Amino acid sequence: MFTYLTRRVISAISVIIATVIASFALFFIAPSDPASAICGETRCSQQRYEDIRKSLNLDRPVTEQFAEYAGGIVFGRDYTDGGVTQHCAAPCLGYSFKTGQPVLEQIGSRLPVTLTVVLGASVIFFGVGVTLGSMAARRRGTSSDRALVGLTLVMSSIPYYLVALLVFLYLVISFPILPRPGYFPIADNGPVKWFLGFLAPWLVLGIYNSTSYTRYSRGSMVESLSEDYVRTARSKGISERRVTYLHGLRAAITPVVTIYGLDIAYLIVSSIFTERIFDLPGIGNLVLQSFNNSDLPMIMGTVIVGAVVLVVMNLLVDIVYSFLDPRVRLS
Amino acid sequence: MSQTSATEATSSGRPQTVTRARRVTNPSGQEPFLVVDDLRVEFPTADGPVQAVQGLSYQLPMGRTLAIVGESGSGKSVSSMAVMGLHDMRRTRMSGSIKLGGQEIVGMSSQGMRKVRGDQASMIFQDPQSSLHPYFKIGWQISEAYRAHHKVSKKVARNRALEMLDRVGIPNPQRRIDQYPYEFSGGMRQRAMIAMALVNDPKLLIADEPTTALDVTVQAQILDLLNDLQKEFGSAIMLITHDLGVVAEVADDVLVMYAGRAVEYGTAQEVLASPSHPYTWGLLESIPSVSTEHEMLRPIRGNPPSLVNLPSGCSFHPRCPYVDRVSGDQCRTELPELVRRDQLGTDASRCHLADPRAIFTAEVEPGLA
Amino acid sequence: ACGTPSSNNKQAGGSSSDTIGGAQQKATDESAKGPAKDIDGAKKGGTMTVYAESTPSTFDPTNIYYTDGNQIAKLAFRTLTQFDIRNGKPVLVPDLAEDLGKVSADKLTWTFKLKKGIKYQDGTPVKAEDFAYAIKRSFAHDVFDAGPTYQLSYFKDADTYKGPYTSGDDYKGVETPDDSTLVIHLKTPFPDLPYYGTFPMFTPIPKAKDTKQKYEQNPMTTGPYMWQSYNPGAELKLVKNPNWDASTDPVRHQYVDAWDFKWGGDAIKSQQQVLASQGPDAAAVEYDNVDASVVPQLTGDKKAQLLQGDSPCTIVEQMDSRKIPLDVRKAIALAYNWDEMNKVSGNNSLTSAPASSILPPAVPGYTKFSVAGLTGTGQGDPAAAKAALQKAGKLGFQLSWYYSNDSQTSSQLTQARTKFLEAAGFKVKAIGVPKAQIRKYTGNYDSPVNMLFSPRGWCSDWPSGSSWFPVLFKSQSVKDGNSIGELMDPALDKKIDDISALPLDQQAAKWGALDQDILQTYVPALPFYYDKMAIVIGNKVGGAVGDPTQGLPVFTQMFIKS
Amino acid sequence: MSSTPASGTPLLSVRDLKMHFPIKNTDGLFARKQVVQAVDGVSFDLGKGQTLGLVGESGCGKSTLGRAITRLYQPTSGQVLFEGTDLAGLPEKRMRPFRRELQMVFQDPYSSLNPRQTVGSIISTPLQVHGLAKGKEIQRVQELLERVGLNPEHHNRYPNEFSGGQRQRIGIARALAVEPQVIVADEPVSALDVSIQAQVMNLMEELRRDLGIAFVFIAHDLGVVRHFCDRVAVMYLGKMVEVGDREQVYTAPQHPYTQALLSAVPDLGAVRGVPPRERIRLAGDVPSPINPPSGCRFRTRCWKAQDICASQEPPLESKAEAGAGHSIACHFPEVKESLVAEASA
Amino acid sequence: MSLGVDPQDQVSSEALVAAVPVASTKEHGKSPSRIAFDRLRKDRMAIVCACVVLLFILVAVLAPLLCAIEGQNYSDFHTELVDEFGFPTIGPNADHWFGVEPKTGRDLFAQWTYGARPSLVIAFVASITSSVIGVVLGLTAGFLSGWVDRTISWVIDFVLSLPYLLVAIAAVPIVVQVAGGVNALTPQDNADIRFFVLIGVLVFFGWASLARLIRGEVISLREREFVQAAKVIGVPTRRVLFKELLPNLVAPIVISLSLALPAYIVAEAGLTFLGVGLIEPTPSWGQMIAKATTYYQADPLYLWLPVVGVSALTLALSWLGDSVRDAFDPKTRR
Ligand SMILES: Nc1ncnc2c1ncn2[C@@H]1O[C@H](COP(=O)(O)OP(=O)(O)OP(=O)(O)O)[C@@H](O)[C@H]1O
Ligand SMILES: Nc1ncnc2c1ncn2[C@@H]1O[C@H](COP(=O)(O)OP(=O)(O)OP(=O)(O)O)[C@@H](O)[C@H]1O
Ligand SMILES: [Mg+2]
Ligand SMILES: [Mg+2]
Ligand code: NI
Repeated sequence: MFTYLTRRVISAISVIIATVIASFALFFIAPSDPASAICGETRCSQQRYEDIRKSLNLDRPVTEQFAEYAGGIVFGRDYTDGGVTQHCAAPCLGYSFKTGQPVLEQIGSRLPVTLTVVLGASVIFFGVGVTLGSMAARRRGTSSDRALVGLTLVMSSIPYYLVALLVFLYLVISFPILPRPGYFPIADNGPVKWFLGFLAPWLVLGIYNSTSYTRYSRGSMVESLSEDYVRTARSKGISERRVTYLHGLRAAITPVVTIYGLDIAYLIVSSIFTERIFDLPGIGNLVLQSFNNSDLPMIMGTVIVGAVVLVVMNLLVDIVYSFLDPRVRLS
Repeated sequence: MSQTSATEATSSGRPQTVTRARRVTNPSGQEPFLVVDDLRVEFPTADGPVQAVQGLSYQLPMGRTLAIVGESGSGKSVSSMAVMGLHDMRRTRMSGSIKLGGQEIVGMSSQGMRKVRGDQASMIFQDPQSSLHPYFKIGWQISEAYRAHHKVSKKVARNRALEMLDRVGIPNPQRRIDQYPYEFSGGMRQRAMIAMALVNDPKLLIADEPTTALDVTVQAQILDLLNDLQKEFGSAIMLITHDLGVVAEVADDVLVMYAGRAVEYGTAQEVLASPSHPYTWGLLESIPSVSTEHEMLRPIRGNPPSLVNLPSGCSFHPRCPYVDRVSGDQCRTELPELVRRDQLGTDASRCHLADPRAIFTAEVEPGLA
Repeated sequence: ACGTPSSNNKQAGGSSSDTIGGAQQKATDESAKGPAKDIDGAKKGGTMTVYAESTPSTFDPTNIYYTDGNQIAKLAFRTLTQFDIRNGKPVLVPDLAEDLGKVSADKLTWTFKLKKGIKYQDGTPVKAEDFAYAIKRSFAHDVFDAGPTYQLSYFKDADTYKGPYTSGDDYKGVETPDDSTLVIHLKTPFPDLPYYGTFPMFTPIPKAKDTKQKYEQNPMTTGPYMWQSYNPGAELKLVKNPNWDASTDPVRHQYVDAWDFKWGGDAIKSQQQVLASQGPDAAAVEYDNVDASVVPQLTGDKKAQLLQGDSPCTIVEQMDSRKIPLDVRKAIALAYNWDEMNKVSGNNSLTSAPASSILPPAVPGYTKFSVAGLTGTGQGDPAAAKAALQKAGKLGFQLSWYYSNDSQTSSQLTQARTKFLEAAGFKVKAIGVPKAQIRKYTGNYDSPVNMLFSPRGWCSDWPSGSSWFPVLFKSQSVKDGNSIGELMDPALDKKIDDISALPLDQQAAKWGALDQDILQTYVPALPFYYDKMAIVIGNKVGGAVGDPTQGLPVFTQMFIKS
Repeated sequence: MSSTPASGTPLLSVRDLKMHFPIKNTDGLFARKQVVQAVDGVSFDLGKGQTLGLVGESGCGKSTLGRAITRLYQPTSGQVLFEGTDLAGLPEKRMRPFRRELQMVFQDPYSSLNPRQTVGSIISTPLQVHGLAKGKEIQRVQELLERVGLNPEHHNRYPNEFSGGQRQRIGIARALAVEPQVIVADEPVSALDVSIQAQVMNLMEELRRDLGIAFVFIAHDLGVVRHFCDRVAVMYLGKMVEVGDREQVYTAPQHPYTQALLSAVPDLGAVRGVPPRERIRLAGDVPSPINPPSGCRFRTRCWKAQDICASQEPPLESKAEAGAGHSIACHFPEVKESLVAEASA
Repeated sequence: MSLGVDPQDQVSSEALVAAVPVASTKEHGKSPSRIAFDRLRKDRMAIVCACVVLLFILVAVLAPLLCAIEGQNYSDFHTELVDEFGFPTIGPNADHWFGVEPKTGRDLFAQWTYGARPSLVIAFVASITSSVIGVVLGLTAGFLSGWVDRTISWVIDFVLSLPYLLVAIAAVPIVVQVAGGVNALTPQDNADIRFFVLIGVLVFFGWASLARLIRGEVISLREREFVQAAKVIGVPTRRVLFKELLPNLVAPIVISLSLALPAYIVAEAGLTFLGVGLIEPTPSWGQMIAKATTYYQADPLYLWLPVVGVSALTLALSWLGDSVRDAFDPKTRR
């Protein structure tokens, strides 16, 4: 178990390192000319351009630059522009071309929004999905089961962003049934406003994703209910409810939980649609903004952070899985 | 297999000695705890109804062991699960009667069924690996079974579980009780299953191929254990197996099933030593033995029939070498009744042959070990 | 100054009537004193939310040049002088200075008397040397590269002094003989210096508090509001500055308790929200120009939620006179289908008016005239254009330009231009570049295209032709990267210099005449439209008026109605 | 058929064969390389037309041995001599011709046939690979199908259209296609019902009789082995503990494990009036092959174990008193009369 | 008597074919794939979905023809048909079957039919390419094991732990810049580059999961006895891979292909909607949706055309995929 984890951690780290190298390499593959990107919008004197190149070490060999970059991630680094030196603390992913601020600082300031959206929605889709799914599994073959399965299939076949967009346009703007989405920090606005601001994205993201959870957990539950040990449980004379929701669900939930973990990670790195449609200042909007500004360090920074989120979550899921499944835990 | 075409032995009429008895009474003559009468189990499927069990009747008194044998798919498990009420009633059609200690099981409410299950009757299954819940500790699983029928504290239930683990011969139960099933070896898992089945002192224990997945040495251990426990508790045991050797060693009574029907029913002694159904003969002949050195075995030809599409008449007729000994097309057109062979014995069989015993003695027995 | 960064795709500005408002006069009121005059029905309290899609690039006072940053900065940074908007007209008044500056006889030394007792938000007193430091700081143009640059051409020693970080504090261009006097030395006369004094770069910055690029995170404020938090690109929150003294401030109010600026959201969505005025959106402003798709909703009660005003900007279609011969430029003018251009751009009478001159109506000196083909209206005449081109022997002349291929409007405009220019016998080569980098390409006059260089339009830095013609049409403008038409005609240079040398009150009319002269003689650009301001405000927003010097609402006078 | 041992060089001779699987131990920080000693020094000879039965408990290495012989596994050490050629170290290319001589029949009738190929193509694959019956493949396939008792017309059907017993016949036909001299049959009948099992047993019996094929017959059903094999080898934890002619092993087993194994087999004697034999009940389970007990591997479950058993590994040697060709790996071999009472009946 | 040639046994084995429940009783010699396709043919839902998909394919293929019949093309501006604020002054009519686009007045029917093209082309090209790569690498990794397997598995892990949307966004500007000096590109070139970048991104992220799936399947198949049997026979490795293993992977390949198609259509339109996918002048549904959101109240048809297009197509493809999975793997039947 312990070695297994060590090995997983090592492979996770190798993936992250590879991501860092790859994203660094892209700076050089792409003739994006960071110096001119930083150098103001219209008037950039040759002098200033050269200065920036120097401050970014673009005049030094690639290997040296990479060492600097990698060093920044491990130890932090300094960045000098126009005679001004700024420090970028330990996991330093460079500076935004646009704002000159450390990339990570900006990502950090946006992360809470994204996390709030995704985690809030995840509570909904997990709860709703598992409840509906296990209920459907118990009533397998009945018309209500079939209706539910059909409905989830239709729902999950329609692209998420269309659902979100239509809900926003019609239920928030045209017929304001849902409160207007937005990010209102609790500290300034109180919990009610904060909550209402997230309500629409939570509901949309939550309910949309709950369809696939209904299907996962239904499938998983159907499988586990047909297992021999459920028959054993039934043969003990315990109540059907206990058979289903303790013995059946206990086994069925394990794979669902692992998918859940991975999905949360996936939703965090792909919350762009939600944020774009509901106008929330999260990571996704930051990336989109950076894309529109050609702010390469920001984009790459988010790619790296996204990869870290995915890798770490993968790892976490493995660990959690080993707690959920004693067979893995002790082997 | 070799057989003479001794058609002259087949007479048109039946010997007078045969008593017709649609319902076969308990071969041992004791007061039965379990009485199954004309049980039918049918599963509607896309290809048509699967007639898994048809017209099955048998009785099982306390303290005795009934073995049910038959080929794969002959309905052994289905019939035993019916006794436990474990079929999904939405997808099963069941008729007939199962009386457990006088209580009718067929059509019983699921509430009532729950009270019976695990208390009056309990069951162990073929694959101890998949029959134990992998996510719960052994002790928890056993005490859950106890608490389902006894209003006791967790502590008491746990002590009971410990006691049972000890009883079934699991070494160091104090430690084992908090382990997960996969930390057990196959034999120990099956012991744990038995402990769980016996935790409420059930009057009936159904063991569905409890040793098929185990090695011979471990199988011997488990069979011994069952034997000992039965002696101790005096419970009735229903043992499902396809190993006739096991039957011979542990069973008092035997029910041979073929394609969902009982084809022969009697005491183990009778059924195995002087069977009167060609299918039973075939089974015995299929078992390799040492004395017929490098001779051909005499297997039953062909394969078991599909339960959706049963052959007409006697289900066994397409595979039966003695069809021609019965006059006319009787075997192909008419389903024989399960009848008692003679008044002295208890053996009953479902065959049109006039004097199967004679055929057995003359033609089959010499070939057996 | 240039418009907001978004002004390439979103249009700005506009007046309430169909006729273009008359030119504003250069008005000054040296005697203006605080406190500012109360506004009828004004209420105190509440938080005002302000939305915009494009993000002000900086809030460092030295670096602010775009109109959006400039306008918002007025809430927090007081400067030497300031505009007071009276009946929609800007009047230059002293702000932190006691007067509008006294110029020496040789016109090379300006002396500003400073008000006493002014404090920063932390209660520390403002000193004259803080003004001097701020001016010195503006010479560090490598650090604050976006800021205005007039000081670089007019102030003394501008070519040698590189700001306090590299050249130290020793700069002869500013002096502070005592704590309430600021003296500025020039190398050439700069009569508009008091107007320049309205820019945020003239707000005091104590040297000890200067954190260079980080200064915008925590600047020293003197206005009615101070920083609560600033998240570049996303949000700026302002709260009341307790050390602001209303009695010293002739232009600002402190009606609202707090400001919450939010950038980056979709403009149309924000406009919809503000228009709907649900909850907090009732006290909200969206300062991007109203999108055409929102216009149908502006009926009934909602009509009042449209705030219109003038804007000091003209948008043009540039042509490089060095690469495109005059007769070809004239043929191009004939070919332009302005109706299509307007529709594809999303222009409408609320946000724009067809332009026929360089100077917009909001700038003194504006003269109404019309040069054939340069009226910004009509469907163009490809046949005539083709004939003209043929006559010039330039059939198949290649026209090329950069456009933002990730902007729908820019791409569609290119498609439209391509169509009618090709119909007129031109060859067209349009080069798509990312939106974010378009200015880099269009700003490079040496690039291999011959049309549509930047600036795409121009906004007054102060209401005078002197912030237009000397900047845009002199030969040196090409070097500065601020040219329209890339004209390099010494004769024109001389004309411009001559007008600049005239006394201020005589200049206006001359600029107007020059405007017509340039368009007629050189055709350096095709006037497209005059920008107008037309924005939506929440239904509880009070005191909303347009600021014609910026084409934006005046934030300092807004309040929230109950 | 009589069970005369072949004279001269045996057809197949296995010498001290070892098959160790490296496994990663997952306890502790650093993965220690450990090995599963699945087969640990096994030797035997197999003559032409002879059958050797391999019996033993689950996990004792029977399948591994079979697979090492057919070179599905590359043996760790030891020799597999086929007519004197050592196959153990042969590269796959040079192994090819011997593949014709050495075939295998598998246990699971469901997974041993490719569900995506017709029976015809399954059986003709070996023909194509070895370039046999060129141009007449279909005839040959039909011949083979007929040989194993299937309808030759069915060559274009897919395996899912056949029952377990029929599938096993197809598997046998495939093995027969190359006319091998030795077939390693790994539990060929244990997945089948008794009646079907007997059909397949008969088929194999016939093949042996008619074609003179030698078998290494792996099974855990002692009855089946007893019926089919001339010689029987009993394995325990990767080692052979006893090997001898059928009669020797079944009627006069000398290794305690063999005795225990035989006595554990339930039989019909009870109902036939045979006096019950003495039963030996082994306690516990087979130890792990990763860390087998020192000395005699059976000692942990052996009632006769003494100190020497822990320290010294008993060699597999023929005991004079036991009879020719009967070898036992035990420090204290003995015949238990009470055990064999029934067998002679 | 010998059983092998027992004529009676012949009879019984004949009889038995009918008796084995798994065997189809009517026709013989059907491969499992055939059986699956037969099953699919009987699935009414699948047929309806296939028809819908076919309809869209026809629309895309015949777009020029359809537009010629209508008498319009997708690129001509009709600014005379929009009012001062850009709103169309006409609805659907004989000249413009679906009306015209706000602002530019381009013909919506033409935009819509041509808009189906990129979705379908990108989805098909990307899913087929990624499947080929995934299958080849998965097969190789699974069968060869050792360092080849470790390397490929690592790459799979790597690709799968990259945030797909973010990388897609990062890749577009980078590749556009790599693809050519900006000055050399016409608007059409630019649009085309985006097109291929999109395919590239989808392929880059698409192959990995299939490769992982195939690898897992191969590893489990590798241990199957029929592969062992092939080895014992002496079948060369390549033949084992392609004749024994590959046919057994038909089900996972077909299933993953049928799931990839709708996913890629969704991805294409989504990225385009965000502004990081296709650009003008390529007509595409994603762009239409992005543009139409501002006009949804005044001109709902403009929004609903592409919304219905994308939804109906993905819905039909997903359901078809579901039916395919059921057909190949009846155990998971709903
Ligand atoms: N739920 C069900 N639905 C449909 N058919 C079923 C169901 N359960 C059992 N069957 C069928 O009923 C028949 C009898 O099954 P059963 O499990 O009783 O056989 P068995 O005698 O126990 O065989 P085995 O020795 O293989 O365990 C089989 O053909 C089986 O396919
Ligand atoms: N590829 C392998 N890697 C690691 N260990 C293996 C491998 N194959 C077999 N083993 C181990 O080797 C031992 C012998 O296995 P083998 O399959 O030969 O046993 P067997 O006698 O055939 O058992 P069974 O009767 O269950 O088929 C077992 O402990 C098994 O776990
Ligand atoms: Mg069963
Ligand atoms: Mg094996
Ligand atoms: Ni024999």
